[in-house]
Amino acid sequence: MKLAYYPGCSLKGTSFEYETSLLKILEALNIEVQEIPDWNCCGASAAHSLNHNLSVALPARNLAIAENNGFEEVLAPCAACSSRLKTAKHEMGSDDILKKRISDSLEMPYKNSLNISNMLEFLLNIAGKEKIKSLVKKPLSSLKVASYYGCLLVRPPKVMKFDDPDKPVSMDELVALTGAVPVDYSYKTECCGAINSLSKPDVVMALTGKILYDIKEHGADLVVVACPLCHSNLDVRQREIERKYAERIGLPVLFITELLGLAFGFSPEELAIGGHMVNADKILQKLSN
Amino acid sequence: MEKMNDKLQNTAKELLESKEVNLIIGFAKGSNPLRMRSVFITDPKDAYKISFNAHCVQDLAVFLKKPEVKKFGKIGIVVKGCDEKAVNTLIQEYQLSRDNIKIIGVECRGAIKQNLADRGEDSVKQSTVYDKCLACEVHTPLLYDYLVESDEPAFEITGDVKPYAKIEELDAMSVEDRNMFWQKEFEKCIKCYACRQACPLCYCTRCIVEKNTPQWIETNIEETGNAQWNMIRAYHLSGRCIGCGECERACPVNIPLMLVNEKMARDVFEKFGYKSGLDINAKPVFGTFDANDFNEFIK
Amino acid sequence: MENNRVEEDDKNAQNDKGNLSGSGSAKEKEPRIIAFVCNWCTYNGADLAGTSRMKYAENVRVIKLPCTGRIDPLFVVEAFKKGAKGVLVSGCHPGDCHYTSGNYHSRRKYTAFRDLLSYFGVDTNRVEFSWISASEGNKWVSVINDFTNKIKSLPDSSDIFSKQ
Amino acid sequence: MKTVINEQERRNFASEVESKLHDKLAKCYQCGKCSAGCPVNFEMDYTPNQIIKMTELGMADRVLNSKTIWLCVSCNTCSTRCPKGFEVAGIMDVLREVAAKRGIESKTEKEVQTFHEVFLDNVKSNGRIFELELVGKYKLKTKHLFRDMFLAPKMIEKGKLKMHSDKVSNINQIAKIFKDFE
Amino acid sequence: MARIGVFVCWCGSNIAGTVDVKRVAEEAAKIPGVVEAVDYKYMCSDPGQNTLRKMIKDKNLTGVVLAACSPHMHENTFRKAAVKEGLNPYFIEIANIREQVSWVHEDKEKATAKAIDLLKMMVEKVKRNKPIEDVRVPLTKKALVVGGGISGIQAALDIANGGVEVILVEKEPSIGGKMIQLDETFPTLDCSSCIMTPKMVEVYQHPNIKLYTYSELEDVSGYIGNFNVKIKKKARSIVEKDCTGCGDCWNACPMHKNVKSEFNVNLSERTAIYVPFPQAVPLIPVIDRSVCLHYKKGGKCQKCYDACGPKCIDFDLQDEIIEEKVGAIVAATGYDLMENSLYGEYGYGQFKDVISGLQFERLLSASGPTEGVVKRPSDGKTPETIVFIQCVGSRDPEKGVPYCSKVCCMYTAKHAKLFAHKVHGSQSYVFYIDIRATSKGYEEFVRSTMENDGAIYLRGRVSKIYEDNGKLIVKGADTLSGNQVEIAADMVVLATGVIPKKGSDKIAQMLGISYDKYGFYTESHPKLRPAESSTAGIYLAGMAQGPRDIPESVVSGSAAASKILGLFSKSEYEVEGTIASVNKTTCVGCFYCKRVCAYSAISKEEVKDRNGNVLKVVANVNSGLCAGCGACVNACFSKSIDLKGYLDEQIFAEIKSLAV
Amino acid sequence: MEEKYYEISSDNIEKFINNLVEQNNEVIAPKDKDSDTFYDKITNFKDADLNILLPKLSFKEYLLPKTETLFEYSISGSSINILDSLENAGAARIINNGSGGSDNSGKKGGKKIIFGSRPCDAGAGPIMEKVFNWDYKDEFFNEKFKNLYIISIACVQPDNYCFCTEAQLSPESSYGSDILLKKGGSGYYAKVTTEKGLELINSSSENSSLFKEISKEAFPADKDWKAAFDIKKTQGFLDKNFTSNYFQEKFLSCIGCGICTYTCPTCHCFDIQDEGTNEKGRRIRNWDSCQFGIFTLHTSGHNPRVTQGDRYRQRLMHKFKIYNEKFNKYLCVGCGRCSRNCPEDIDLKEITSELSLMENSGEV
Repeated sequence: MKLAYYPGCSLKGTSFEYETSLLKILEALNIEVQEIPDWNCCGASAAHSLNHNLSVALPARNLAIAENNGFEEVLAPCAACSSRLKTAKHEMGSDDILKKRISDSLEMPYKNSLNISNMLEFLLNIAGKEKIKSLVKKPLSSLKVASYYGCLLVRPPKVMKFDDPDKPVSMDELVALTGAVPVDYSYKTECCGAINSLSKPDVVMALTGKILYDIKEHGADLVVVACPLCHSNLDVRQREIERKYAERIGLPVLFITELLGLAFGFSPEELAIGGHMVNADKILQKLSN
Repeated sequence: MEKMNDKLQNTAKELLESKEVNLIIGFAKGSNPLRMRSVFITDPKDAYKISFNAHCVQDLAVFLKKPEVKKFGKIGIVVKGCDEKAVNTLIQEYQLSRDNIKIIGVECRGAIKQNLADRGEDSVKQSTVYDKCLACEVHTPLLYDYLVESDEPAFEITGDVKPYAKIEELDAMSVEDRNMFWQKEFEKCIKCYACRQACPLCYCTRCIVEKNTPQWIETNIEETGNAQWNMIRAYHLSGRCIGCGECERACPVNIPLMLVNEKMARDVFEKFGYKSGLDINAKPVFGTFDANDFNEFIK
Repeated sequence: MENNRVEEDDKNAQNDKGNLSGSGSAKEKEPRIIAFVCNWCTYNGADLAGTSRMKYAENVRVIKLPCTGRIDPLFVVEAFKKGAKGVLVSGCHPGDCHYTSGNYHSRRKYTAFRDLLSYFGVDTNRVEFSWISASEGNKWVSVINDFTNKIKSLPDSSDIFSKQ
Repeated sequence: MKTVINEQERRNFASEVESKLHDKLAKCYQCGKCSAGCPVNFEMDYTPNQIIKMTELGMADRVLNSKTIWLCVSCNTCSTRCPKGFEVAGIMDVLREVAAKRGIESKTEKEVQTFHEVFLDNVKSNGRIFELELVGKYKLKTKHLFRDMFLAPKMIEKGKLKMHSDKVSNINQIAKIFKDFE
Repeated sequence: MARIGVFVCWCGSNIAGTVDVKRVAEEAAKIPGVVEAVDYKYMCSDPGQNTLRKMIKDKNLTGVVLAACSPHMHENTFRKAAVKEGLNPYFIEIANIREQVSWVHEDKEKATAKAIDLLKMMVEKVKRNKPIEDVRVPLTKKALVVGGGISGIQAALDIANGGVEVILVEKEPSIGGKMIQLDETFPTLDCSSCIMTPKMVEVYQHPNIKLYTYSELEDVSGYIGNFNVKIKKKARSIVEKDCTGCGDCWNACPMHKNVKSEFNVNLSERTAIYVPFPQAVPLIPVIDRSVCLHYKKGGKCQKCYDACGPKCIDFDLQDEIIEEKVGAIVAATGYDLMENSLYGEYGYGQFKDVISGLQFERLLSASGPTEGVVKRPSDGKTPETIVFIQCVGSRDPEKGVPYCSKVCCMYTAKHAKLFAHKVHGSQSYVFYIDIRATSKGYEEFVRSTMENDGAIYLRGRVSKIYEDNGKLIVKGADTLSGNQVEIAADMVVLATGVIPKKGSDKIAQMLGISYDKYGFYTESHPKLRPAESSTAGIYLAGMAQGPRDIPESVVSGSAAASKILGLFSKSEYEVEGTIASVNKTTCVGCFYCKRVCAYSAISKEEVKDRNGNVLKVVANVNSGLCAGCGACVNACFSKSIDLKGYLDEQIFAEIKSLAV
Repeated sequence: MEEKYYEISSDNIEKFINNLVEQNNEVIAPKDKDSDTFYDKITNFKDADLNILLPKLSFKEYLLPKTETLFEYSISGSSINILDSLENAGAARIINNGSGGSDNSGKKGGKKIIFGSRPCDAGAGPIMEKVFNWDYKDEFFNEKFKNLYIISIACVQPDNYCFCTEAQLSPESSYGSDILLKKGGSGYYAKVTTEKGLELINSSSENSSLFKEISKEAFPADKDWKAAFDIKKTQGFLDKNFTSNYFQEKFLSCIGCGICTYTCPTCHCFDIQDEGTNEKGRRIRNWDSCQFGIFTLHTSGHNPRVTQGDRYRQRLMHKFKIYNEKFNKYLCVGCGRCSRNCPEDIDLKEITSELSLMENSGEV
């Protein structure tokens, strides 16, 4: 099976750590992926907020290119991107006219045949638990890890078709594979404010704060995420939140791929963990003890 | 990979040798190189006779309704995807038990129209295959015990293909013009009932036309009797016809019967979301109902 | 062969004693409408129209059946063959079938059958379907009157089944 | 508040929204589960279920000028939990689109609207997001020049903000998509 | 050769005023087969009927057509008269020339022409009539009730009190159903078990009732009046006749903390040998073999046996199949509650203090795990704030069911009320979408919960429940004020929706009755025959038909009982002879007829040759079940099935007689 | 009658046919229709397609209509009127396969002329005539046969399914034709074997002038057509092997559609039916086929020909044994239509030849 890789804009920019760590663990898993040639932005929230058809057409271009290059499966590690790609596939699946319009506009035939996976889906379904488990060299048993799913990995269920939207378990399963202890808490799927990060920072901080403090309260050492946007809100804004609510948080926020990378025995540098705003030294220290 | 005919012959041979079936119905060479015909094999030694190519136009499922064939008990049958739907429908309608049939599905790449083959046509192309092949969704049969993959590539479809395009043309006509069209067609009918006999789903032991108290269908071979026969045939196949096209192929006077069958299949799908022959466990569309069925035409 | 049986009608015909023109077939210019109705609802509705002394067109001839589920679409064809200009099929409203589901089954069949008639070039204006309950005498009257007027407004049909 | 319902306007607006939404407004039975779970409800002027009802009643002005439609972050909590399977998040998209088409500028949530616009412009010209340009243009447009500025140095230090753009090479095709679907 | 007599009735001037009756009779006389046609002033009068009878006798008629009023008026009158002269009643046909001719038309010429047509149609029809005998079915005067909940119990008692033998089959070890699990009942707050237990005992002691508990229906065949029923009596491991119900055995059982009690909805534990609850009827324990150490560990443990005085424990007892013959059946299989765990957002199963309404019912009950003191399952503390959520699963087509479960509004109000009564100073919040309180005293009950007992009602749904510092944070909406609200609660009670009892579809298939897409049994007619199933001889009661409360369940049990007593009051069951029959020579066995039959009246029949080999399988009409609708005739492609009294041949003849 | 021979140019044959049309005759010829060819009325020589081997159906329906009214009745008052249909028999109701409308006109007084048929089709007429005049004289048939004039054209190249030579005719046989044309010379040579043929040629002075009489010797001799097998052997096999398994096995593939009989020029079974109401009606005869299960179904439910093997054997027996025993002629002209049209590719030539070989080798 030919696996396509759709990085999306964030992984090439603010969330370069995600891509770095992801490529590392794929290498370890011996899975080869190829970047979709000349991919474009999926349009994220802006497109569907302003122009429905465009919000389908933009991701569709990537899908069409992948399909015409003989790919059968697409990995979209960014939760927002995978959501947009899946939505586009869903919409075109139920709207033949739109599909034809898009295919005409792209001047490319399009069958809508690709399967799209987000990072968690990819790891669980394509890489497989067994294989992941076999690669764990340094079990992270000293760590208590909170999985934060956010919105777009599991919602809406009829489009995502993955995990339980209100009681998701997939990331916790992956955490457990690394030997770390998954932490249960209430706000696993609460929204962090997402795209309004820049435009409504106050709202975002209120939402993100609630999540972070809840995680803190449940005694986690760190948070793992599978979404650049969630990461950005939880990590980049953490200092600001601490200042606003005058209470320290100090929770490192790692991508799930980084956590797996650590368990696989990669060094923090190889995984670009130093790229985060919240310093992770404390937990790295805990690990090396 | 094993060649198609080898695999077919080996499968047939093994089935007969292991006594899993008592009879294999398949295709074999016919009266000329561009005609194939059915063959009935009971001896594993004869399995070599079985072959498959684009001239295998017949729907062998038609034989499953014959009492002489039923007598064999367990039967293996070679079917194309379209014909296999007939097997499904026969099972669905209790004419056949799933346990008594071994389905040897062949991946079909399209069948060449017989009238063209009779004039020497030997290549599978968009222009030489039956309309049903242009819209085929079952190149691989839906249900099978053994699948024999095709050696051939799929033929290429170019341009805007509209199978049975005449239907849309007829739909667009005035009711009077449609009346003229069909009257002209049905006047040709000689009431040989080949359409009925060739149909795998016309399995009644006594057809309604053979009932005379009351005389449902006029016996004459004139406008009225012919129209009634064609009406009843279409009506009884509504929601059941699986589109194998055998009726039309058999018709010695070239009545475009598939235009009727296909139209009814489309209407049934549009109104009830039902397609025939897909699922042996589905309730037939006219054996069930929904309280929210189409109601617009009723005052 | 079964078909060799001569139908009783025809034997009777030869024993006939008198003139039947009294039924008006010769004089009648009015279009004939045959109505196949359910015994439990529409037939009672028609009776109610009678007990209420409502007036309606004389064109309709009612054939009473136990349920719309019994009304074979081929009866409609037979009616046209025998010169009916219009055919009405009428039964119980959805959900009200005396036999739970006869009208639902019938509705399905007629949905397809109507399409078929129309496809074969029969003007479906000539086949009417209605749900008329036992209490809807007035609906019976308006359905009959409207249908009669509609039939009168249609040109003489030359469709497949109207040929003699 | 009193609203006089103009039947023609009501129908026009409701059916415009319904046709874009591919769903019926009447499906909503106003249980409020969407509003109950909405993470940003506390900032909204109307709850999501009110927006649905007001749309059904044709109160276009109020709906299209509401804060709610711009505050919605499309987290889909509402759509996921809706007992009637109504596309609550979807209607927000539709209303934003209608508002944008009608040229309505949000008075209160201009930033959100602007952000989306700037974002799409960025996609249109590069095919991908050039984050530095995106942020810069957004700040210029909204004149929030100094908000979040303290984050920038550290982000640059960490390598999070790239200094050059990585364009799609077949940019004409992107332009064509925008043209065909605008 | 047909000999038909025709009578044209004047009905005074009712017909004769508009229709030229003389001419109708003259024309009738010319129809082939008509031997005589007369007109008469009042056919329905005694002299009229005598004229009819005289002509049948004198002219040796084989059929009669009356042109008169609607057949719905006097068809029976004339049929009875004909029978007295030895003519089969179905050889009488009526042309309706009053309601459908003389009263609705004014033009005498046209009305007369129409009357002649109608008459001709009937003559042609009657010529082709075949003698039809009404079907008489013998009745086994014994009834079977499936399900020992309140509706089943009510049905069984009413039938038994009517002097008819009843067999009551219950799947669980005790009868009582869901009602016995309830605490108090709305709106009167009388104690459920106080009103239920006497009825249960009455069942047990009734001389006309044979009770099979811990038993299941295995197979049903036959038809009205003549059902053959197989009942599987599951092995209790107790010799019932010797058991005194003393309780020594279950007190001796070592498994006392290991098994969740079904009766207390997992809020307490039971032993492996147990009675579900102290008032169980019969008060005979049962060994749960899936957990009993004796069965699991190779027969070592027999503490119960040792403790048992009369030594009535027999570990080797086997399931028993009992065959019974009954004449009528009541299906009262009851209901289940929806899986709460469907709602991840409510955390049922995750948060111990999120419980179902039935669990709360057990917490309120004096016989419950807390002896009627409301305590949290998590820590045993008394909750001060409870949030009740209605419509969990009901009215939710996405995750649950679209229908309203009908009882939740009322039991939630009851819960809030009882909670207020039991815990002073407590507070309830109720999230609702609509309040449905439509029976006697219901609305007042709900209002009093709000006004007198202080429950706060919020109109909106809950989206999510979080746990925070030992509190349950309930995040909901109040759509009336337009606000999102959060309530910190000690406990949350979910009013989960009602669904048909698991396995009730299998029972329905066994009985050959129909059910809707949710699994609720469908009535023969939703308004006029609500106690009957579509299959003759099988009646319905209780929640198996759909959501309903206790009074309605009791009424439906009594209704089913009265139908059965009515049926059994005759010596034989009579079915009109106008039923379908199959031409087995031409039937090809596609069974479309079976598919469309709403009465399960069509079965498969094997046609065999002399050596017993099956030649083919054909349709067979069970005359006891056939209602004569004719849907099967329409479904038959080869026209191998026909409806007596409305033969295809007759209908064609009617149409043909109108040929122009 | 003494045979006469003529020569006629291509132009003149066209004139001749067009003259016949103008002389109030109904001329029927092979005509294109639905990408096939059927016998149909032509109004001009150019309508005829003379290049094809054989039209899809034979012209049997002009002798034995698909449905033929025998009499009609109507009842008026106390009198019953019976209308004998025989007087119309010559122009009985015929629905032409090509003309697309019922044609009751049947030009009173005109002739029906088949033009361009092949010797096999032409040969069917006299073969059928025997059975319709064996004991009962079927006037309906005879009227039409008398009024049917047949101008056939000899075949040059038979196809795989043809076996007229084996069926004791030949591609150049004049049996059954009133005029047989052979291509050659300036157009055609004509052989006239009947008075009816002469009648056509002499139907007007212009017509007779178109034909140039030649000597018998000048008329091109027939080729030496060789039979591939001996049909007598086929008959021999059938004589002895009524119960042979051959029939049961061979015709497992027969679906009983009856196309072979309906398209056969010599199959002539019919079924008599009544249609009507109390007021009026008619008695008709319709085409029927021995290949149908109910053809021999008794009222008791018993059927002497249970399997399709039994039925096809009957067809073979009738054609190659029974008929020959009675009339010393085979009930088959070897046109091959049954094989060409069979949807299951059952080939009569193959079968007759197989049977003949089996008779040779003594195989059963």
